[in-house]
Amino acid sequence: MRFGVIVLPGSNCDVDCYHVVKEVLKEPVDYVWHQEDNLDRYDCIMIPGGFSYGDYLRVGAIAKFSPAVRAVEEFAARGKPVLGICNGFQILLEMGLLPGAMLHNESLEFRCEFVHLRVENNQTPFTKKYRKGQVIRVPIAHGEGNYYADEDTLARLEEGRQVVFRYSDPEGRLSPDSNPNGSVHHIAGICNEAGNILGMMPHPERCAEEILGSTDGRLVFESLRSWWEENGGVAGG
Amino acid sequence: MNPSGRGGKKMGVWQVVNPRWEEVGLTEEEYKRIMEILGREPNDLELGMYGLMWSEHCSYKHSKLHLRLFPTEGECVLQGPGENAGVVDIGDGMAVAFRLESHNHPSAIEPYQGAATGIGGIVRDILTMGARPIALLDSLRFGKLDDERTRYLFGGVVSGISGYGNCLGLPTVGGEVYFDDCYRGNPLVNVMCIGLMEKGRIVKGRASGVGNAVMVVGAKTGRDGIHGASLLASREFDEKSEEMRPAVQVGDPFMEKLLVESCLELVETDWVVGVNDLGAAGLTSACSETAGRAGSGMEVDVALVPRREEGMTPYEVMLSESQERMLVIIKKGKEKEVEKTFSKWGLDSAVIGRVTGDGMLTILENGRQVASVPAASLSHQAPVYNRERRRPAYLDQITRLSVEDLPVPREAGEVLRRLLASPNLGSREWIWRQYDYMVRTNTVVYPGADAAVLRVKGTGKGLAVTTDGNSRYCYLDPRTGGAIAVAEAARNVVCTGAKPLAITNCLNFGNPERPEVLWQFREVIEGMSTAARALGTPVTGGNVSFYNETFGTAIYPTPVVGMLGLLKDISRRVTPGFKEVGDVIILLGETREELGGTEYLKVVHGIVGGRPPEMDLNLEVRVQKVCLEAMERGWVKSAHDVSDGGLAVALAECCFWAEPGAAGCEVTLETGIRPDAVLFGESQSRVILTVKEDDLSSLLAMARSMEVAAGVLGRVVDGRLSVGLVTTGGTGKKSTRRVLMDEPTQELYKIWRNALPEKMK
Amino acid sequence: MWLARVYVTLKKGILDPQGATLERALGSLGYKNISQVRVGKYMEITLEEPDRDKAQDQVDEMCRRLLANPVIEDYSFFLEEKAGVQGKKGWQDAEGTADQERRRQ
Amino acid sequence: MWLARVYVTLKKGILDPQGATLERALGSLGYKNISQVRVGKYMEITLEEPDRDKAQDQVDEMCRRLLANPVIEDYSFFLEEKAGVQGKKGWQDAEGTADQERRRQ
Ligand SMILES: Nc1ncnc2c1ncn2[C@@H]1O[C@H](COP(=O)(O)OP(=O)(O)O)[C@@H](O)[C@H]1O
Ligand SMILES: [Mg+2]
Repeated sequence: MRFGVIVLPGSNCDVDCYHVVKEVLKEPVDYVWHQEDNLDRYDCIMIPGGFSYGDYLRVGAIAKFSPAVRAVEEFAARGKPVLGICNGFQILLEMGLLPGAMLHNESLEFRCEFVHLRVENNQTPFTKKYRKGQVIRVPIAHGEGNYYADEDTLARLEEGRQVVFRYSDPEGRLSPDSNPNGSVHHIAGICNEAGNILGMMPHPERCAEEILGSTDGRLVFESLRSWWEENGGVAGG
Repeated sequence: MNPSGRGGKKMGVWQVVNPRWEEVGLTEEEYKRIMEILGREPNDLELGMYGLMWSEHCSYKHSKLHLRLFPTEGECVLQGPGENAGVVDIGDGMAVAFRLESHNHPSAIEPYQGAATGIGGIVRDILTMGARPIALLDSLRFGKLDDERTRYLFGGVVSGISGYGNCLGLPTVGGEVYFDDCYRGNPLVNVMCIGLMEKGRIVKGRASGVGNAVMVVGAKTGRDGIHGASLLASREFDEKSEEMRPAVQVGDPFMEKLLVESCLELVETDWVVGVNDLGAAGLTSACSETAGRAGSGMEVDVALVPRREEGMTPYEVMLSESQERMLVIIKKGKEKEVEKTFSKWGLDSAVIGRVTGDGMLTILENGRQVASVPAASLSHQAPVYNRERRRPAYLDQITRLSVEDLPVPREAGEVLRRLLASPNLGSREWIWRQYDYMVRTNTVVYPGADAAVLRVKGTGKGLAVTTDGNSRYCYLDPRTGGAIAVAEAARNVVCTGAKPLAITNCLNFGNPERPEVLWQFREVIEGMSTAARALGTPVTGGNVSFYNETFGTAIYPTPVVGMLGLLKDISRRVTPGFKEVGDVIILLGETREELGGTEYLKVVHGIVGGRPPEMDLNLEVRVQKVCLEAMERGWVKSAHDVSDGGLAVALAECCFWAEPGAAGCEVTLETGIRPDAVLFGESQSRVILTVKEDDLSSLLAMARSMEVAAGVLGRVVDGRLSVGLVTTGGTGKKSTRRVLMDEPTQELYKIWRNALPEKMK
Repeated sequence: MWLARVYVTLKKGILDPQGATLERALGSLGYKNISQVRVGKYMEITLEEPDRDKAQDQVDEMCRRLLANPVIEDYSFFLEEKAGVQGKKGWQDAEGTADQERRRQ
Repeated sequence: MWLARVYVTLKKGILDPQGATLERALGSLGYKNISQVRVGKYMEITLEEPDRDKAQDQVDEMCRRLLANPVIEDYSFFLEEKAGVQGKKGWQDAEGTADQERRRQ
């Protein structure tokens, strides 16, 4: 299963995504330069975290025009999995591949810390190895992860089971205290209707090895591989 | 500027003479020296260049002589002081570049941008060595948080570091912060960067090879900070500082990120002869330093420098301190390739001149010569002073402290709560949770421990890094304070299981033209040097920041030590937190009746005075040795050094580490000294360890064999911090156990954790 | 030559944490008579385009494509005529008069 | 009741990384006729103060104390009269007329 990690000017978790695929999952992986517009050779595309174009103007706003990111649209349309983490999630929102937008964290501060997530949907290529309702410990690191969508959109997301992860406490309960940024409906990650595009603010690639204090994120990558092995690479089958 | 040096404004019959040298901050003597060097009067541009390069900030003219005391050699040192950063060997063909630098004055004027551009600067220092920057640390000092402006400065500095460092994708993994009135008008912002590289790939800041190309890469040049960093940092704060405000610059972390990536791509090639960052004194500094180091010359045409603003004069181009730029010396014929590398990243690059063999730094504008001076005379032949030093009179008064007159507080638990709530001892999480301390997935021990630990991917090794420096100790006894700074940094590194390798430092002091300040400076260096020798940790570089004064009052002498340690086997790393109920708690080292200079004395008794704790370097070395040995044998389950706040605070911190408030301890202290000194005294060379019952006797035996006092304090328990005292009399008779405190750790934890957020609400 | 002044604000009804924080900060400085503080973005863009309508349309398009995010933000802009003299920078020097305003919500 | 519209921009000559990046981005989207892009802040503040001059002075003071950082930023503002009706929010509803403008550099 070949992964492509998009490198935008200002990406900085590109190395972490690359590392996790190569050294932990032990699958082939390439960096994909932002000027590249052909993603045919990949089975999964990751848009990593960081500050693409400095996040100047608005998070993810400028990145959405780069050739590689544009090619993601067509890549995803073929049912192949796309994982946007942190800044990658913000870019997917700006592109309109996922609904909603990000606001400043309620605290107005950048927050880097471990949070708990409740797995809401384990029927996606990214979560099939988790249990539904499982609580996992994953770090966040963002200043603008306060997810917003209007009521209609939220209703559609909930109905379509597109909310994949929610911020919760260690027991899986939702409370203002366990919501690190003010996101509506405690949303930490959502997918598209087809289920092959996932955007999430927390960083699974930062907790896929024992030495980093948690391995709870590893199953995201293992889910992808097992999904790929079963489906021969295309979703919706 | 008035070219003749005479004349000036006419005021009645009197002529006000405004000598040329004063306008660039030089003395008449120095001006004469320039005349000697040139054999003529310098023109305005030349004089401006000398003014900057001979400023304290660039020339170290008041500190150079004293800095020579530092031990700089050691087995692991690949690059000592003199380049942009020190480099040490960590084996496996790898090396680490690291350095600490101040950005105090800009941060006092514009905290966000001041701190942000400070990060930018230190990162470029590491980058120039050809190393990939991998982590940052920040060492901060502010006035008391009750003051609104201080809160603004503190908040601004932290978000500036966060804004710039996070955007760069560099984890900020550690640092320190102290609050004291002496920093009210003059906060300190010291930042450290460490970088990783292949051992054989060190790049130096040298312009050698006649005909090689001199290129500027990165951001365009604007009128930023003309006379900024250098002049601002070479004078005290007064009304005039306000006028110098435009000297503050806005950082562009996105540009810096591109600069980092493109420069690292460049140093992979063999086109590079030398690299230097463009920091204080901009092109003037970079050109003269690279040529000076190589003993070569350089010819540069300012018209070729890419600009952001129109109509800039040669003076402005040469003195601009625009951020996010680098000077690279490239082999002749490779210019086009270099341009390609940078344009791939969307960056400007331009050949602005050539290396020459005549030793002169010659500046042209469109081919016409506008300045020409010996390159080395700017950089390496700046004046060096040995000014008068005098022991300050305040020391006689302040070090007198009769402990007998101080009442011993009845409620020790209450005292502990007060200490934990003090901004100097409370949790620093409010700061570091604003930093992305995990990006690059190397951070294996997160902020909050004695030192941060980073893994070196592909080697099984780890790097431990910390910054330390207690300025109150230095104020009371600079020599001892300097030694403690080094010893504590080493001890912090040891507590993670790493062997201390080498140090960098930043020396923040008042006006060196005052004999008292220079005396403190010298004493601190003596103390640091002795400790660095004893501990085998050479100094590989650093930075001096003088003139940290507001309206004539200097800050406490504030050395900050940045220490790098190496874990041969990262799986053996140790953290401060208690691990398991039943584990035995051991204290290495001796607890003396030492209350001078403590946080306790200040918070509870309102006194800054007495002598700082004694520093016995031989004992320190032995304690560290015992620690490391025991860790290597796998006996140690947790380790934490006893520092500010004393034993009680250290024990509390051990309880807070893992699952907050879950752990506790039951401890019994046996001693003949005052209870407050036992609990809150800050005797040096002490470490709290926990071991399994089974390993206890081996550990005690080993400590005994190395002549290190090791006492069993008690056990790890659930949820309560309980301390009892057994008084031992002169005759060896023991009293019954008296409970000094018994507190739920959960409650203590809340107090400790809220210390900063409470103030910053 | 036109100087476009573009304002981007959060849509009505969307919580504006920056505005709320600023309001609190002003309150704690003693300004008790203020309310409804909102924080947005302000941009200045100089445009070389002889035709006013075309300039108008271009700015509108840039807003929709990049400058504002329609999910959360509204935008509006003014066009001001700007003397075509090089070296005059930004609106501080603009001598034009306010043109018709555009808004999108 | 006044609606103050406050603009804060970086001082001339000071690097504006956001503006520069935006300018490049617009360029690569094909807008080749634009230049001198600057990005700043825009704030709306509602003020309860019968006297216009006093309102003016208050906003000016707030700008100096908090809204702008005089070290690197300039500010300017307009005052608009605002119907004292509660519930009307922000400038979108403001029916006042632009008042005299203030600038500080
Ligand atoms: N300004 C800061 N930035 C990041 N981390 C910090 C900062 N200040 C303190 N820390 C972290 O908090 C912990 C405690 O700091 P400190 O009390 O100074 O430690 P010590 O007394 O062991 O030197 C350390 O891990 C340190 O790295
Ligand atoms: Mg410590």
